Amino acid sequence: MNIPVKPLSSVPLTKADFVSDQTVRWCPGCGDYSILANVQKIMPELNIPKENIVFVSGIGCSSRFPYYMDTYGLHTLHGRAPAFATGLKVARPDLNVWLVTGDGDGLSIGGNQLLHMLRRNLDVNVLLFNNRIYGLTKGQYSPTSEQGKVTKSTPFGSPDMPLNPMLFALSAGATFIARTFDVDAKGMQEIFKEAAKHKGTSFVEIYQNCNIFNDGTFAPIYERSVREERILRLKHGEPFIFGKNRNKGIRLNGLKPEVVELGNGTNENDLLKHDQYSKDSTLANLLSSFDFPAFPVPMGVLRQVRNSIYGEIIEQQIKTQLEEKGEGKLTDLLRGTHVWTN
Amino acid sequence: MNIPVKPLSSVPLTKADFVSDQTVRWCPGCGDYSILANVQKIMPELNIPKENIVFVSGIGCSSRFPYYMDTYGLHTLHGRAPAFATGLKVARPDLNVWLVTGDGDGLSIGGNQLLHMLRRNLDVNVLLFNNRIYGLTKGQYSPTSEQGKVTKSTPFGSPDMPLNPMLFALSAGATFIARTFDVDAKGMQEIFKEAAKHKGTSFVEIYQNCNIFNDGTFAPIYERSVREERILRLKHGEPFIFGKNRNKGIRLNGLKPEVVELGNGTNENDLLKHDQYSKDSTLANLLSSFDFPAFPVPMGVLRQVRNSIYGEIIEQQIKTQLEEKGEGKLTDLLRGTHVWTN
Amino acid sequence: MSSVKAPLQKKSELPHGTRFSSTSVLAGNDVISFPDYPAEIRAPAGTLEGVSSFDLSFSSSEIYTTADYLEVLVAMNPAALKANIKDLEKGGILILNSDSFAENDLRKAKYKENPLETGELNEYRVVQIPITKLTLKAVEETGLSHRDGARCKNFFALGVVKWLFVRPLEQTQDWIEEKFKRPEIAKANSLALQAGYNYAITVELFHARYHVPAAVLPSGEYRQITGSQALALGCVAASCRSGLSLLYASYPITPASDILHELAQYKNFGVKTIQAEDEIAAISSSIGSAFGGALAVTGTSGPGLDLKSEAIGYAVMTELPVVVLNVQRGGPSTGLPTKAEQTDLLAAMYGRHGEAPVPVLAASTPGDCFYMVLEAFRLALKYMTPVIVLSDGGLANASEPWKIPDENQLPDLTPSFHTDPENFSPYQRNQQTLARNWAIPGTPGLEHRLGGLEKDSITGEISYEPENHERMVLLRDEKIKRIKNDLPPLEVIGPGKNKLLVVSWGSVYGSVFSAIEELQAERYPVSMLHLRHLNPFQQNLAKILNNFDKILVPEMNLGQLSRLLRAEFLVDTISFSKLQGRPFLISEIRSKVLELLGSK
Amino acid sequence: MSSVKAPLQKKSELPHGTRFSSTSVLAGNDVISFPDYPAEIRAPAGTLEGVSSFDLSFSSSEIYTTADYLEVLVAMNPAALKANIKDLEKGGILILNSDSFAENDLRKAKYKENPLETGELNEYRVVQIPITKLTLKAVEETGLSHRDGARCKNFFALGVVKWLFVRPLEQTQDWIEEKFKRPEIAKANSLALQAGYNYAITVELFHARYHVPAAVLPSGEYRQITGSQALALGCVAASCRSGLSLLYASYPITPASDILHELAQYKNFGVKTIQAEDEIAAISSSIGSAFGGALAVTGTSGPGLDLKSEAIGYAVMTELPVVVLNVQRGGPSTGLPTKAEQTDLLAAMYGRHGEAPVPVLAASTPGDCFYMVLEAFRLALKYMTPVIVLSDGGLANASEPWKIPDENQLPDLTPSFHTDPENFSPYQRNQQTLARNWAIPGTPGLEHRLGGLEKDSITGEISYEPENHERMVLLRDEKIKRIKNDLPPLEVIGPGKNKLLVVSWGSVYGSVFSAIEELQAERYPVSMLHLRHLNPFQQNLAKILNNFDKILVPEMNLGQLSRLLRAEFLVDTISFSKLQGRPFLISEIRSKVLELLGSK
Ligand SMILES: Cc1ncc(C[n+]2csc(CCOP(=O)(O)OP(=O)(O)O)c2C)c(N)n1
Ligand SMILES: Cc1ncc(C[n+]2csc(CCOP(=O)(O)OP(=O)(O)O)c2C)c(N)n1
Ligand code: SF4
Ligand code: SF4
Ligand SMILES: [Mg+2]
Ligand SMILES: [Mg+2]
Repeated sequence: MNIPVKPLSSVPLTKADFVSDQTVRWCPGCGDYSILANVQKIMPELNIPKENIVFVSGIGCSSRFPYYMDTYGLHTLHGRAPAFATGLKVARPDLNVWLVTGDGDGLSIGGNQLLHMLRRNLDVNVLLFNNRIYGLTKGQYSPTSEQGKVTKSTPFGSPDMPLNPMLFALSAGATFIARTFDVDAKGMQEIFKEAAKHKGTSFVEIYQNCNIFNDGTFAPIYERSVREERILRLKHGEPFIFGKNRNKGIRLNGLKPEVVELGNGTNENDLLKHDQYSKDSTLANLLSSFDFPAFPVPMGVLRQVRNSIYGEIIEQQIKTQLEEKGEGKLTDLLRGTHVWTN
Repeated sequence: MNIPVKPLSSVPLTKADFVSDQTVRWCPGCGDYSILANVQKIMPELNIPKENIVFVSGIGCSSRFPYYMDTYGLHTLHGRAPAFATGLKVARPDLNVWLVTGDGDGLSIGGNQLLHMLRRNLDVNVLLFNNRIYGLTKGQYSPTSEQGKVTKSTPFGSPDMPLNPMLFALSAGATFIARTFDVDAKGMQEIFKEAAKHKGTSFVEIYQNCNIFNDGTFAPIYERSVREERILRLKHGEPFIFGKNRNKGIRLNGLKPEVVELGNGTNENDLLKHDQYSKDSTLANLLSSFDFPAFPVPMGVLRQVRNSIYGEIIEQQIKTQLEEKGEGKLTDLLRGTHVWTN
Repeated sequence: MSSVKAPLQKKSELPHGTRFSSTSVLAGNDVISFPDYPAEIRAPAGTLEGVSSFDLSFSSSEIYTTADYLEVLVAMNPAALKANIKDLEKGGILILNSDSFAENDLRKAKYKENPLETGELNEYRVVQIPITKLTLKAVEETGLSHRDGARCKNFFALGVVKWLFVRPLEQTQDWIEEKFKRPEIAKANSLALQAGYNYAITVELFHARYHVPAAVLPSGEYRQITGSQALALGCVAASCRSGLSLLYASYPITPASDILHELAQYKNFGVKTIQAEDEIAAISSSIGSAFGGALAVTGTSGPGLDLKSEAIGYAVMTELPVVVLNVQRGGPSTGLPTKAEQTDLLAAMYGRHGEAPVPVLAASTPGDCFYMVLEAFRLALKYMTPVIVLSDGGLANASEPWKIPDENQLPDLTPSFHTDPENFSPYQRNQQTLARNWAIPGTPGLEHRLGGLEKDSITGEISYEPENHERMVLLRDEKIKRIKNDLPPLEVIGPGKNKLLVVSWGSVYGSVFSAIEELQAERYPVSMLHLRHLNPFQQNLAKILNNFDKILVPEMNLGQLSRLLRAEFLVDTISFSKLQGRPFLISEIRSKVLELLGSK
Repeated sequence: MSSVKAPLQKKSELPHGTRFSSTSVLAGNDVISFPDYPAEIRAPAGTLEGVSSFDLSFSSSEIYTTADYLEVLVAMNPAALKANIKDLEKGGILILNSDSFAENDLRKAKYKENPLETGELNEYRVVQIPITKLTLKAVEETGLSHRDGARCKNFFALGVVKWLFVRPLEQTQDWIEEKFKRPEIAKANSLALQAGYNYAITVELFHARYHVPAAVLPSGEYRQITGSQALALGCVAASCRSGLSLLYASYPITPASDILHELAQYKNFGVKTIQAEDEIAAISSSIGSAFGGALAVTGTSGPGLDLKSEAIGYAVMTELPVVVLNVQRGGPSTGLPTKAEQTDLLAAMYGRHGEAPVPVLAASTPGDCFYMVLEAFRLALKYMTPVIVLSDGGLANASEPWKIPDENQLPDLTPSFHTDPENFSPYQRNQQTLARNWAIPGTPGLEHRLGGLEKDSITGEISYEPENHERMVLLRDEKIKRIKNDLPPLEVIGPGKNKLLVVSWGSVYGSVFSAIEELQAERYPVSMLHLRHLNPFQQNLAKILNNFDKILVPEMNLGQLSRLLRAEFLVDTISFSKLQGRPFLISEIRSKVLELLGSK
């Protein structure tokens, strides 16, 4: 293939290089703005020429994201971004591919595509904007909405249990799962950079406020006044401690995690420690199931492991076959094994 | 609705009552036969008039199942049986609905439908025939095939990691998950009966041998000579012991499970115990991740909990609304709130 | 003709009314606007006396007067609402600033109860937007005070309205820059304007609204109804008239979501709604419920119709009654989600592999949606077949005065479930309709299995037999064709033999009818024929077409009905296309007709 | 004419050959069978000398001789294979008992290497079945000894063959009961027969095979090729000729899966294959790869085409080159997965919401599949559009002698990626083809975003502007129409002006051509026209149609091409349908033609 290649630009890129000329059309106050800003912010640090970056998305407010990035972009079909990204990345392993999706796009109609992309461990970075609602279609409940939620489509409360995106990803064998939230610029930037570095699918859930149809859905968790009591910031190797005064921790009682006050005979050594790189998924499972109000909500990288990568295996098979058989000759292929003359 | 209702037949039904007049067309030796026989076997014990039973399936060898049951049946579209079942069960809560699917039907094309049915906890019984291959289409790899599997569509080995059906179900919030295998008549019968009794989605994975395209895939696990060393039979409240001589057990080391020999200072009390009804899903998660050869493969009910049920909530909302507003009157509805005369 | 009224609180806020007028002028429309100030100029904002407003009417054809009723009302607070709601036509769009409906706002406007909760606004298309909040957010970067920032909210509203009437922002932006001396105020107003416009785009608000010509209405009781409401009511009515409980399964999509929203409220009619995980699941659930004996219906728009195509074929094969509502929007692909189009006709006809014929109906006005749904259920139940009903984003959101039907005059749709086990086969057919037996689970002795594989024409068991397959393909085809015999003859509007016939379907009805009425009054030799049944066509269609020299088919597509008529009747139809997401203008139809008549 | 050869090991096993003949007779076919015993009757089973066989030819028309080559060979072991393979025509079906290819079986038959692994059987359609194992399983319940049980395996094979040629089992079962005195043996044979038959059904083996008339072949080098192979080779050839690496994404479905199986082997051509999780994902991945600059193709059959419809519309909107191979099978719904039909033409044309025109091509013979794929890629790349290629289950599995093309004579498909950032817009178009610019990621300065929303006709940015939408709908339509200018004129077979024209498309070609050849030789006033381009039609089609009194369109559907011709050209085509999952017989075409000529 004749892909024009340019050497890595000598002039370092800046955030402004990643701002496209399109008017950003989200509602004022939408959490999407800050996610966009922080993605644009970290882009230059990846040191990748912007022509080698592609943002792929589905349909939803969140999925308008690619238009606002001055990179290549593909705004695809509702729910199908993972499949588009799969074709793109398999065809073009040289590209740096990001995937933006919503709780409806990625977990309702697109559940199957996301599941299988995760299972394949395609080397892309997924940003799932979770606002627990359908924004673009004006406020129906989504797979992450709380049970009993009153929305346009469920005037008497939604009847189904929410999906947990972290558990979902984990069960598909995801090799990188992380969570962050739209008002935590620093947290987002760190995680986005970690995600970008990870080889294989990096799956990042971002709590995002939709101030029009689901305003404040995460406020009880991340509002400034309560935040430190209700979120658990993950750091590899460190014990699970939280609280403004770092006075609470999480301990294991048999297989059951429990929140404990520190002091009074309980100290750091009694607590569970974060092991981001554990091959075993039990800890990540535990962490994923922590939810408000029983537990603080984990923010950061829940799990990161190395596993084989879909596209790489395909490349490897081609390499092996080329070595074994030599480059295919069309004429030979057309002739096949048995030729006669008429 | 005018549903003709017949009182529960006074003559008890027998297995033969559930055998339809259709020629069974699976390959001789296919594991599907014994699953069919055992389903037919336990049916009379459910004490449900057979006209109130419906088998719904997708497409695949396994999905031919309904034709062989002398009940109502719906052989639907590839992957979509859960959605068909959802409509049926919501419309007709009085029916006893079974769903038969395969590893391709349920986990490849139908992954999204299955996921959301599980999340809703629809009150149906799912039998997933896992033969780790596409049978009907003659031998391509499936989402449960081992990585590297050589099949018609992957002559150089399949590139993706297999899905674990138990983990998949669990992450969707499944309230009943169990595993059994096609040559264990007794085990199957027990589980099928348990599944039938459970309120909410009962999800049963059945290891099934496809002797044509994937012969012996489970033999290393359940072949008679090795079986007791390689499977772990689950019983609520009992410690995890296995082995022909019941000399091996599973113990927890921190969060890491490990296989230990009993005796030599290790005894039953050191072992993990099965808690089928644990609200907490950590144990079920651990069990789900046990796989050959590192661990014995759990057979039996991994988890069973009670949760709200999709159809029941809908019925309840209708009841509440009827109580609040009285039965709707069409004339009033047609008139709306503002009427004028011309 | 469209008209907008945006009540203002302060005189200083007038400009945006004027602005809108002038952009309309720039867009080539005649505009009349009647600013209308409160007597007391400085009444406290939010009180009834403090309400000012401006009227704005515009139309692409000549305007003789401002509209009697408003089609759009923007009410910034309860007081504005109270003062102006009487002028809003039933079914009109009511844009409310939801930030100003707190208790003390209501008190100031002397509302005892919150009008948003009493149901008194049910007959309008209420669009609640937290305008203040959004405006403040939008202007945040300018560093304006809260008070100054909030002042920009009328420009936010104007932005929404601009989008609604497809008006560009540029001129207003220029005007703002000129007008406001303080650059941060200019900036803020401009940001607010843009934010309102963006908001409307982002959350898929609706574009152009449709005005159905108010013919002389027969006497009787009337209400206002939108197409979405009519579709929903039609479903409930069919449930009542069939004795079957309704199951509506759908996945949200503009402009079909409102049907789900409506039906979800009618729980006390036993209506069950399922918000499915996707469109495939939605129709699959519907078919599953039909197998169980429910009144099954699913609704969607273009992209969703594509996704449902495999399952529609399955319903054809299993011969189960299920109604598919398709509210057409601008295509192809994601296209123009908020605009109307008639481009899904051929997809409805042929959008499935294999020979899979399905009856196709189309509604012509908002109120007609009600009757088309009833007709769809009648056919589905009587012929045991899926039926597709086409509406469009225009009809869905438009409203018209609707003569309230007498419940008892509606067709009796009671189905007869098969219950007799004697010689039962699920594929035995009614000799007249060719409908197969419908036996539902729960019926003793009738246990049977259905599926998508070909079936023996007698036993219904799987059959791979070649001749049987051919027999079944022909049977399924014939069954749908026979529906012809069950339809009333078409009636030509105007002389049955004439120089020109204009054939219309769907929402094109409105403008075509108006144009033809005018032209006939002026004694032009033109007649009109409107089709609500698109498959099969009514029996006398062939004969009618033969009686005209020319046949004009105006469609909001590239000639899809035209193509069907040509193939079926070998008539040289003249296709007349408009694909701008908005209906034909009466004048467009008129000139085309005159052109064809003149060129004779 | 079809012929079967099932080599036998023992004289006692002859009966099933005879049986097959007689069921064929009962089915109304003329049958000749030539039992052919080995010289040495008791040669050890499995050795070359121990092979006996019977030949069986049958045909639904008159038979003048047994076929020179076998179309089906059942080889129970390597010896049988070795002795008979020479008689199997290239591309014929070779059914092997895979249980008997162990090392010592091979040794007995004097095979040095396992023929299943050397590639020497590549040119046959090899169907490996563990016949012994399956037979033993099937007869298990009779309690027969292993030895006696294994003897029933020929009946298993007969069961498979019966299904392959759509023959009923009853007579053979009756015969078995009469013939075998020991009831458990009778039972076992009957069980084995049924099991073989079931096996063929269950694993979606193929039904009737297609015989392409062997015209006088021009001189040159030939090989045997099936439709599936030709589709796969066409893809690889297009990759070589375009310099783009091929990405084939597909979800398995009968009868399209073989394309995936073929292509998965060509890794050393840089071919990448993705077995997707479903059809939606498959086409989405293809389009994604096209955005990346790969040669994108996806393949499926009817139900999968339905599922791909939304994404095809997306490719129309984004104007990305992607080829969709649709191997038609019996529909509607799951239908008859192993049978051939031409019922997806209208779905290919119209099976998407919105105005979403797509070029549609159809292959006429197995070898033609190769050229149609190349043509599809040519159009896709040149016009930046998705293209649908129709094949069917018959072509996929049929094989014919194929003149090996000279690689260098194949069209040069090298695309020109846009690389110049000066004034770049992704929706700038080539003024002649109307193709838009193709700029792929990795190209500096051309960063841009594509999507399914309507786009500004110049900048390619999202546009909700009404007039722009209309402009774009017309542009997309015109682009596909212009392909006409790029196609060679159609050539009539026979006089260009005549009483009757038979118009064919797809696999109907074979029988129509044979019939017309015969009829023309007998000097009947009939001509033939075969269409490989179904959208757009070739330019001179209108003119050709006008030159005939009558136009007959034989199709394996209810008249889909016929409908297109009527709508486009207003000609009163006569549709001739056959929907039995098997091709027209020459005699059927012949009599229809004679009927039409006679009735003049
Ligand atoms: C096939 C199809 N079905 C439905 C829709 C309508 N639709 C667009 S976005 C959306 C949901 C968006 O929710 P989410 O993914 O959570 O994104 P958000 O707007 O909340 O960011 C829906 C249902 C569509 N565009 N296409
Ligand atoms: C839409 C659609 N795509 C593909 C197919 C082809 N197909 C039928 S069954 C099947 C896979 C079956 O595998 P599995 O579910 O594991 O069932 P098994 O045959 O192994 O029991 C496939 C791909 C189909 N029938 N429909
Ligand atoms: S609707 Fe919600 S998610 Fe969408 S742009 Fe507005 S605030 Fe953001
Ligand atoms: S192909 Fe495999 S799964 Fe299917 S019937 Fe045969 S043995 Fe069973
Ligand atoms: Mg959302
Ligand atoms: Mg399987």
